[in-house]
Amino acid sequence: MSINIHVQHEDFDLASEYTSLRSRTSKIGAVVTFTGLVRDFERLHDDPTSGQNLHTLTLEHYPGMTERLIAEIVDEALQRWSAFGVTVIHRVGCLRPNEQIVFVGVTSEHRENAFKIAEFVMDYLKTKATFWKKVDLNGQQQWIMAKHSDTKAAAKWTEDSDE
Amino acid sequence: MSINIHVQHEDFDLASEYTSLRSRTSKIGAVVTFTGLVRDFERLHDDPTSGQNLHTLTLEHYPGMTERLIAEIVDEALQRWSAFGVTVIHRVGCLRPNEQIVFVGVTSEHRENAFKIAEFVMDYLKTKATFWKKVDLNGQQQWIMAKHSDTKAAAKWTEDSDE
Amino acid sequence: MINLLFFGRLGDLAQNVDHSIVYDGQLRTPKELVHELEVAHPRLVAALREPQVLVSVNKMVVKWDHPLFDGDEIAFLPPVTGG
Amino acid sequence: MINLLFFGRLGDLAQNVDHSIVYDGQLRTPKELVHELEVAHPRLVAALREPQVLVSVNKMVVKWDHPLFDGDEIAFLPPVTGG
Repeated sequence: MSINIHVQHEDFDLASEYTSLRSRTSKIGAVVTFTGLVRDFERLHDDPTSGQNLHTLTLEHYPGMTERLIAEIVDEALQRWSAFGVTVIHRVGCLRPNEQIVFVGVTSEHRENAFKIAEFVMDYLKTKATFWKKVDLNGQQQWIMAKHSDTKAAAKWTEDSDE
Repeated sequence: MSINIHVQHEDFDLASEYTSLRSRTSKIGAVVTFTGLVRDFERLHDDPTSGQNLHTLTLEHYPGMTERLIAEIVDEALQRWSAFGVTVIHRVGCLRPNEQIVFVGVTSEHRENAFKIAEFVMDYLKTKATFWKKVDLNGQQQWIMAKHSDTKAAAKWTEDSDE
Repeated sequence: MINLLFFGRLGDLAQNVDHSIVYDGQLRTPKELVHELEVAHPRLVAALREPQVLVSVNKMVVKWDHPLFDGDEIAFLPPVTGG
Repeated sequence: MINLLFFGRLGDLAQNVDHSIVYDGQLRTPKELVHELEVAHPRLVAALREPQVLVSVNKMVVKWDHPLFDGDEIAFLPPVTGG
């Protein structure tokens, strides 16, 4: 097992992460990657009509606590499903639309585990890891509110242990 | 919406596919990729103890029918979940361990749809698309049997329409 | 002319089968085609009759009593194993 | 010395708050700390008391009556929005 967790301002390169994940064992049958991008608009609430043009997105985090919480999320995923490698990269600082913001990559023997782990880690990253987003919408700075849909997404893993 | 389906002998490049998928709209918030690799052993049945070393894997398909069936699978996925782009690449011919065999890439506004579509397409590719695998295990050629676990994986999408 | 295609392990068993059949004007079905192969190719026919084998006509999966016409392409498809 | 950290929108509201407090030897809790800020920083305290705000001591989330000791790092955490 190889777990890599990075919280960084620098951008990341999907191809490098993929190559690194693949290289670890010849037993890998499945590689799942999730990449989150900064959209050019932001819905400030769950209201689908509230979208506004986004100029920049600034991510703050709690250094030290964030990395530990991500490690806990990955550990919990690996207690449920087996994998060969998990890489999590989350960017912080000021980002612009279309930039990469978060990466989760998982290698496993069979596809189901890799999909489940990637989805589980993303759901919990959104609801447990100490990141806060501030948006600049046409010059107006505003902290993003937590989304009910994210809380619901994380809750599904506890409601249905078969998932 | 942009759908790309390729059945080809040539290898594919994850980074190119990712760049191409990302480039289509600035509304993309999520990119999910699945890459299947040739493992260096093959379980001929669902028996987990039956693994044998694999020298080569040969994929046969039914040209014309395969592409149409993959397009139907993607269409069915897109009736359930929305996306900006879906790319499916499946290799055929003789492959060696660690080679890439299949790629599914999906872009969407939110992560859940991209994950669902990628997983749905993979489950149905395994059970509906006209590919047949033959393995060379230490010089002995053998056709792979369909796996019960794959049939079960595809069935889950019809049993539970909430998925 | 009717063209026959055999995929996967069916292809190995069908190596000595004529893959083109002159269409004789009579209405035939995939089921009847298989029956006609039985004496010369008993192992192939046993494999074709396994319940998971599907038959397609012109790249569409059909029932075994689907009527065949001149120019049709008949394919015999064992359970698929791609992905 | 006890260090205070305020994240997200709490940071904006806490710009005029002293982020280091001399530890006076008395057992205190995050709840008491917040109470002491109330007169000078009513808007901050109202935000700190919203039910979804969590408090951590030395990077572990704790209850609001968790005892504090010299050298502790107290952080106030609004609902997270990463990913």
